[in-house]
Amino acid sequence: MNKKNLIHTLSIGAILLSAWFLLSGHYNTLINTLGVLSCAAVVWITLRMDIVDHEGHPLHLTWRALGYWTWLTIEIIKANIDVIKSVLSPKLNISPTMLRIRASQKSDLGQVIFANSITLTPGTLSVDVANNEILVHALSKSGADDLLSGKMNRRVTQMTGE
Amino acid sequence: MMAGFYIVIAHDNLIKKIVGLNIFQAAVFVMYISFGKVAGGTAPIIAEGFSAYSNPLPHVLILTAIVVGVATTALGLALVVRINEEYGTIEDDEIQAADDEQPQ
Amino acid sequence: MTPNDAIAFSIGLPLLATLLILLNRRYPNIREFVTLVTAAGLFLTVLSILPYVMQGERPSLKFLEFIPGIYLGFEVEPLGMLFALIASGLWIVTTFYSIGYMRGHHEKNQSRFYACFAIAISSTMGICFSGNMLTLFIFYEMLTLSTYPLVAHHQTKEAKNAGRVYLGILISTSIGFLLLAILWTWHLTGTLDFQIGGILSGKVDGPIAGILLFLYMYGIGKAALMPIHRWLPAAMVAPTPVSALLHAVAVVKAGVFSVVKVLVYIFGTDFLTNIKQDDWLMYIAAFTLISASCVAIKKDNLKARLAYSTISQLAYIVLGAALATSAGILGSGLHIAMHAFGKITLFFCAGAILVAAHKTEISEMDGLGRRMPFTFIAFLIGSMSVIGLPPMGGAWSKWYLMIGSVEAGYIIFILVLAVSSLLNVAYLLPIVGRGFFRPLTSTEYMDNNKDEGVIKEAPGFCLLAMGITSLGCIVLFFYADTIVRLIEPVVLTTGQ
Amino acid sequence: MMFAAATLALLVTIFIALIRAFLGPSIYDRILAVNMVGTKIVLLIAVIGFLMGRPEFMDIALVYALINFVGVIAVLKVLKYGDLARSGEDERPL
Amino acid sequence: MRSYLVLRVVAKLLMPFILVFALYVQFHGDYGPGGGFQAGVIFASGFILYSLIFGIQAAGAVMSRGILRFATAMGLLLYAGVGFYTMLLGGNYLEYDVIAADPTKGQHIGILVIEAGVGITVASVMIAIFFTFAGRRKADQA
Amino acid sequence: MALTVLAIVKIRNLFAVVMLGSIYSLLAAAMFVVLDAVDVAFTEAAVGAGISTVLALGTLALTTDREKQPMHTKIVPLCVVFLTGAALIYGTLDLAPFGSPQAPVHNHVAPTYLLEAQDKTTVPNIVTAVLASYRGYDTLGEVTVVFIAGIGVILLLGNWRRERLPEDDRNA
Amino acid sequence: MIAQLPALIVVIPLIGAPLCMLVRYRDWSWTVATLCTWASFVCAWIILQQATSGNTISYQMGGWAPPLGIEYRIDLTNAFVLLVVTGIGSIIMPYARESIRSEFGTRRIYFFYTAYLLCFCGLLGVTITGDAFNLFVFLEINSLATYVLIAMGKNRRALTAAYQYLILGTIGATFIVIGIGLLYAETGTLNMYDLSNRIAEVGASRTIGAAFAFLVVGISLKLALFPLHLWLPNSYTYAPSMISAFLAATATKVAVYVLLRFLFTVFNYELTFDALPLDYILACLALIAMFAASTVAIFQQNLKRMLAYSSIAQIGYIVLGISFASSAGVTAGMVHLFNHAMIKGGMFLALGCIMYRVGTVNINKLDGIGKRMPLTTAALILGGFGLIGVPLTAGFISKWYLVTAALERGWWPLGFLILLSSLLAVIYVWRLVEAAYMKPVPENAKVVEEAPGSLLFPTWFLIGASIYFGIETNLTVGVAMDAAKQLLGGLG
Amino acid sequence: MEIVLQIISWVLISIGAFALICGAVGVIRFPDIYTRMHAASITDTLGSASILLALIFQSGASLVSAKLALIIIFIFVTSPTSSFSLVHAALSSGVEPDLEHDLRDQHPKEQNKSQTEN
Ligand code: NA
Ligand code: NA
Repeated sequence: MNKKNLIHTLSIGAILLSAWFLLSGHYNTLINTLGVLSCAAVVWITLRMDIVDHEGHPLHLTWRALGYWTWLTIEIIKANIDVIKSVLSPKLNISPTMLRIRASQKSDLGQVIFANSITLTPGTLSVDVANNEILVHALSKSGADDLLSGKMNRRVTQMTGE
Repeated sequence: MMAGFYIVIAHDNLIKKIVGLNIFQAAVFVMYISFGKVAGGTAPIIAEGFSAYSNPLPHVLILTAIVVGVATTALGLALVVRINEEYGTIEDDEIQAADDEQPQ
Repeated sequence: MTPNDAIAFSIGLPLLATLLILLNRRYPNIREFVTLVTAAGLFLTVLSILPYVMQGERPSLKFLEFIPGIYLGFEVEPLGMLFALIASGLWIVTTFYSIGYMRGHHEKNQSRFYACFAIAISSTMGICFSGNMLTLFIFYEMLTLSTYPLVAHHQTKEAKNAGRVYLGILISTSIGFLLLAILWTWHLTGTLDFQIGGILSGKVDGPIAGILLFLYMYGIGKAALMPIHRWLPAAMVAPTPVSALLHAVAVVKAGVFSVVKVLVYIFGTDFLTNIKQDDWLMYIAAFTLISASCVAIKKDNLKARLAYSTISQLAYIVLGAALATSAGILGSGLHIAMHAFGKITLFFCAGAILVAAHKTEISEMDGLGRRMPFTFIAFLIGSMSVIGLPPMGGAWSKWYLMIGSVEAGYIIFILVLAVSSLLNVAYLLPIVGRGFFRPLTSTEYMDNNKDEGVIKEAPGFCLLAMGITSLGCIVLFFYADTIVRLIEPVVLTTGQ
Repeated sequence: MMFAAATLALLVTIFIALIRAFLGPSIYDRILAVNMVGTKIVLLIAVIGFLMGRPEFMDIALVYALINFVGVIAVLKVLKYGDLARSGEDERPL
Repeated sequence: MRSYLVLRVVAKLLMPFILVFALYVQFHGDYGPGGGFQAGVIFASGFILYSLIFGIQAAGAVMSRGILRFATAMGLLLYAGVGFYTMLLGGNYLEYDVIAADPTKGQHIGILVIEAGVGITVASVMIAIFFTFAGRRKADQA
Repeated sequence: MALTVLAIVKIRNLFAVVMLGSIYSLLAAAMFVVLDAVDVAFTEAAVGAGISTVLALGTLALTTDREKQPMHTKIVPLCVVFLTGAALIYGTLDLAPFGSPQAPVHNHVAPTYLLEAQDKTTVPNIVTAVLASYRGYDTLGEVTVVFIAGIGVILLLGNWRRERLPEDDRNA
Repeated sequence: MIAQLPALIVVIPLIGAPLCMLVRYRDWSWTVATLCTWASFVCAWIILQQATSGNTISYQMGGWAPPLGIEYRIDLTNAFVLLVVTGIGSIIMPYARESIRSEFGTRRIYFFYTAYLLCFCGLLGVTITGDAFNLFVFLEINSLATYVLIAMGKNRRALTAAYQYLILGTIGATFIVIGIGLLYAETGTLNMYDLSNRIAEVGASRTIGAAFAFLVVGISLKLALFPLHLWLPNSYTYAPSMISAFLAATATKVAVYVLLRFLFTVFNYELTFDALPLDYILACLALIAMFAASTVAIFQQNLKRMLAYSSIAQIGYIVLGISFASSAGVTAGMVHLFNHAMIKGGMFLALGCIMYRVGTVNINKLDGIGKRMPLTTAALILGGFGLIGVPLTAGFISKWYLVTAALERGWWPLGFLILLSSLLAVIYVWRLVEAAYMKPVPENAKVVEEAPGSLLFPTWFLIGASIYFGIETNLTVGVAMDAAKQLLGGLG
Repeated sequence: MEIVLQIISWVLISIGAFALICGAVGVIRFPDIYTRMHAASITDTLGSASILLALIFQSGASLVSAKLALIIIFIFVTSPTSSFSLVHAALSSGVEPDLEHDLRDQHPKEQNKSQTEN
């Protein structure tokens, strides 16, 4: 096991353990022991599953993610209001658009975060991810234009540090 | 609930029968649990500040019954798969027709 | 050998023979030797019990209490003694006859034949000696089952259909009616043992007794009361020795024997007379008696005619027992013996004609008497006994039956008996007449010209058998009082 | 009161989604509706916990969310590949 | 790489938490809803998710059929064995009181062990059933 | 819930049927929560909506997803169903009103459980206590049932083809 | 040790099942299965001895006193049924080895024995338990194992048979659950003896009535009582030989036991038979079953199917006995339960022998089988005699008591009908006799040897037993009478 | 403090309820699967989040809040994933969107150009 993997393993163990304590609410010796054992077992299984890596466990993003999330939350609220407006407008004020946009992130992880962020924002919806491009369905032309402006793309790239 | 029972005995599709069976059983489970409900009671997990609890016994019974149900479902579905492999259909009447063609 | 052992021995011996026969199925001589020795041994065994019974003892044997209170139980009483003597004695004769017949006729599956025959005899012994109704029932069924393969022996479609009719009627009546009657009796009385004076007496009121009587009488299908007589003509597809011993003696006599036993020991003659529920039985018997004779006249097939004759003769016995008077019962008992000898002789003759001349139809038998004089003389003797002409044994039994009718106050049955005797004459004697007084048919002349086709007497074994039985018919006329003495205790203690 | 209002809203939402599930027209519309019902039931469970005064059983809601997710993925997989066994890597070309 | 990409990343992210959650449910059945059966099912669901996304070949490598069958039998044996053990200790079948000197403690241990047996069997059976269904070829492809 | 079931009766796309079945299950589970049966809800969700659905999907993948002929109402089954329903309603008429603490159910065995189970087993979740200890034997049976299901499915669908006997021909 | 027997009898096969799966190698798994069944049999034997002394044995699972915990409660009735089930199971095991080996690939065998043990264990659990819900759990253990075992038959119809049984069986089980639920709602308890006391207190309420109806229908489904018998013929016909024999001999018998238990112990029988015309309903259904099923049996070409229909008819006899609601009737039912188990078990085993050698049990292809496999055929025919009720076979004893019970009840035409229906048995058995003995062996028939000893011995053991118990009736009738008295004496 | 919390909770619940119902209405009103998906995501994002947040405010700093937070995170991770898979599957199986502007054939760079030209 190389060093990077070791770090991932240790940190995932730690995170799982904290998740355990967050869930548990019963802190006696027995349960705590079982908790430690459980986490160890799960770590062992996840190692066997070969999912302990930077994708499965994006340790490096921890801090920058906070900023991104804050921004995204605001975006989502705004988008929500837009879509609710069109839902409630008597004539269904929509103009569905389909477009491709470029994902400048190099890693799969970054592209996935980008795609999911698009989906999470009402009004836009990623349909396909391929060749550094994301196929997007937008509820309105304006939503599409927002995406095309590439602001979100840049934010994600910035966060993933690529 | 009786609609589930209806699906089981009236439908020809083998999968649908099993879904129907599950629905029928789920309804029975709800009936049991409703026997156990005490007005003003709460879940039978002892905690401070509560004195009235619902009857835990039906819950125990139904837990068992649910498990038995899923075991039955799994077996039933496995049978459906095998039947489809042998007969090429999962419709009861077509299977019967196929059986009638062949002598015993 | 104590008489008690003798009972077990007389039932076990034929079963042992069955085993030996099956083991020696590849060696016909040994097989048939076994049969002969067994038959002789059986007769001697049965005979060894006779002195005790004559002295008034009742040897008995009980084992296997398979239902609480019900054993597989045996008790030798006079009627059973008589029947056992007849059946075992005639088995020896029939064995001789069978050897000749089966070999002469090139039958297949002879081992099965001899084996089943032995089982049938064993069952008959069981019926004779049974001490309670359930034991009787068990052997009764065993007899039915063991004779089925004999009836269906030829395995042709006809034989199998006949076998089905045979089994169908006998089994369904015995299970549907007889067993129910037995169970009912058990339920009412808590016993099934044969007791003089009857066990139902006082335990049951008239109508129920009537129903029970009906169930018993139609349950005992072997007695061939109309309308459940159909099995008997059907059974005639069997090889002739079977028809002779089983369907003229063992099976049918087992039927009427059972009827007599039921009437005497289950109901009791007094009880029967008191409840007055058995008139219908007498009339049915009388009707059977007449109408079977009428049918017999119309039958051209010799064995079929003899079969209907048997039906008619069985009705005599039932009638006698149903009269429930001492003379009636005596007549019944006697007739069991007399008819046995007479009818077996007739069947032997029919078989001999079949083996020697390949004839089954009466109309084809013209002039055969001159080719087979011995056979036809034996036929004449047998016929006379069946008709009831002296100096044949049959005369005595009919005499007693008539007396019984008078005792019971049913004069009409004397008339019935007389008419029936006339009918007997009408269907039996013409056969003898044809044999002796008509010319041979043209085809026989054709055959005559060839050396091999000449009709001769039947094989020696057959002739021997016929000789013995026809002699028996005559001897019985002179020794009838011995039989009467044997069975008298039955009626004396009934207190008529 | 506030929980009751939330419950009511959730029930209405579930009801409307169910209508979509019946209307279809395509299987994907149905899955959409069913998925939506699923996530709403997660909320419903959470809210009911509060409504009943025993909010400590949020585990149930978590399980719902998890199961709902697995279920939808399974449906889509079967729909797309007609098979549960295949690895996602060997996709057929469109 | 299409939908797989998104799913793969998300699955990798979630998987450990699902499994830990399953074990949490297993060991907290005493205090809240949950227990061996539910834990087993959740654990199996995690595995099913893994198989759905990475294929059952990969899942089979993590948890081979042999292991599954062994675990299936062992779970039941564990449960039934506890009963046997209490019998040997002089109690009735499944009378946990006798396991420890203090009956209450005995009960606690007994419940813990049998819940573990339930969890093991349920999880392995559910996974095995899923593998069996998923591993079968459609009739016309066979 | 009733709506879901009716839809299941009518819809012929089996995918939809299976998914509606899962929804039905989730709704039932929500109902269990309302009725205080949290453990049951937990299980129903995991099983009804989870495992059952996945297995049904597996079956669909191996068979077909269409029900062939449209359903026409069948009289005899309908009568049977009606009778059963009527019997059930008839049977529940006499019972104590819903939720009544005076009902016999709540006054015989159950109070004992609620009073003593925690003291005797240290387990505050009475459902777990009863399940694992008082009625632990039932639970052993339940695990056995699961075990059989596993064995059965493996026996039926496992990859046994290589070890069939040569003369083993099902359609013979 | 003796005190632990009630638990051991069920737990031994239950533990044996996963062990079977772990040892894997087929002969070992067979050995494990055999040892477990035999051990259970020994337990059952000792338990019966204890029960005959008149004591009711109570065993508290987990040490919890009855209404709280699950209780095993054994009186003569279930001790008797336990003996039947374990006895049949034990006798069948030597047969299984060769028979199963011929019907399966070698690798699956250990799974097969695992399922068999669980099927066995389920039956025992149902029989021994004194807890209504525990009964359901073990019923399902048995049912699920049975579905699996039936589906293992070679013919593809085994699959549809298993499926059909699964659906109907589950409906039956669900009905039973509903019944138990209603009872629970009305009384607050699940313990059968506690239930019976509390039901007596409550009296005949609507809930009790409905619960009763659901239970009876549910049990009747498992019992294959006409008209709920649809699952049975195919299941018995297409299951592997040994399984057909085992099921025919035990499964429906246990269902009968359950019916007895609910009718006479849980619902005290005044309630059962006074409040509802159940005796008439059951008697009618039983009669229809006897006649209809026997008639159908006559027309079957497949002998296993013929025996299956015959089983439905025979169940009719048993239920008829129960419907008399008298000591004599219940005795008759229980005696027949025992006797039919041996007769049918032996006959199915004999058919298994024929299947093993000839590869078919179609009557048209078995001409002259009596000459080719004399011992097997003789066993089959003797068994058939038992079905008819020929004297000196066990079948006769059952019918004797049955008719006596009918007469005692004053229903003498019924006695006639019972006997009449055995005539139908004569017909279907006689077809067998004709084919076996009265038809020549076809010339192109392949040479067939007598079945191997390992198959013949268990077959003859059962048939021999059916003859033995036709003659020596102290055990069967004696125990059945005492058990009937206990049941009707109103334990609760 | 209590009152503030109550008010915040009320507000959040109202927003959530409103979002839920709007989303549901959208799911009914919108013409095709893709557009409906947008409406559905209202309920998953704004609807779920506000209600769960309200619950968090109600239960204060406790384990329940932690679990609620976990649920929120879980929904935010899985919801877009399943939505994505769903529309992806729909598109792959040939369910065409009902579009006003179809810019799929335009390469992103050209789009960008056309954007700037606009
Ligand atoms: Na979106
Ligand atoms: Na629990």
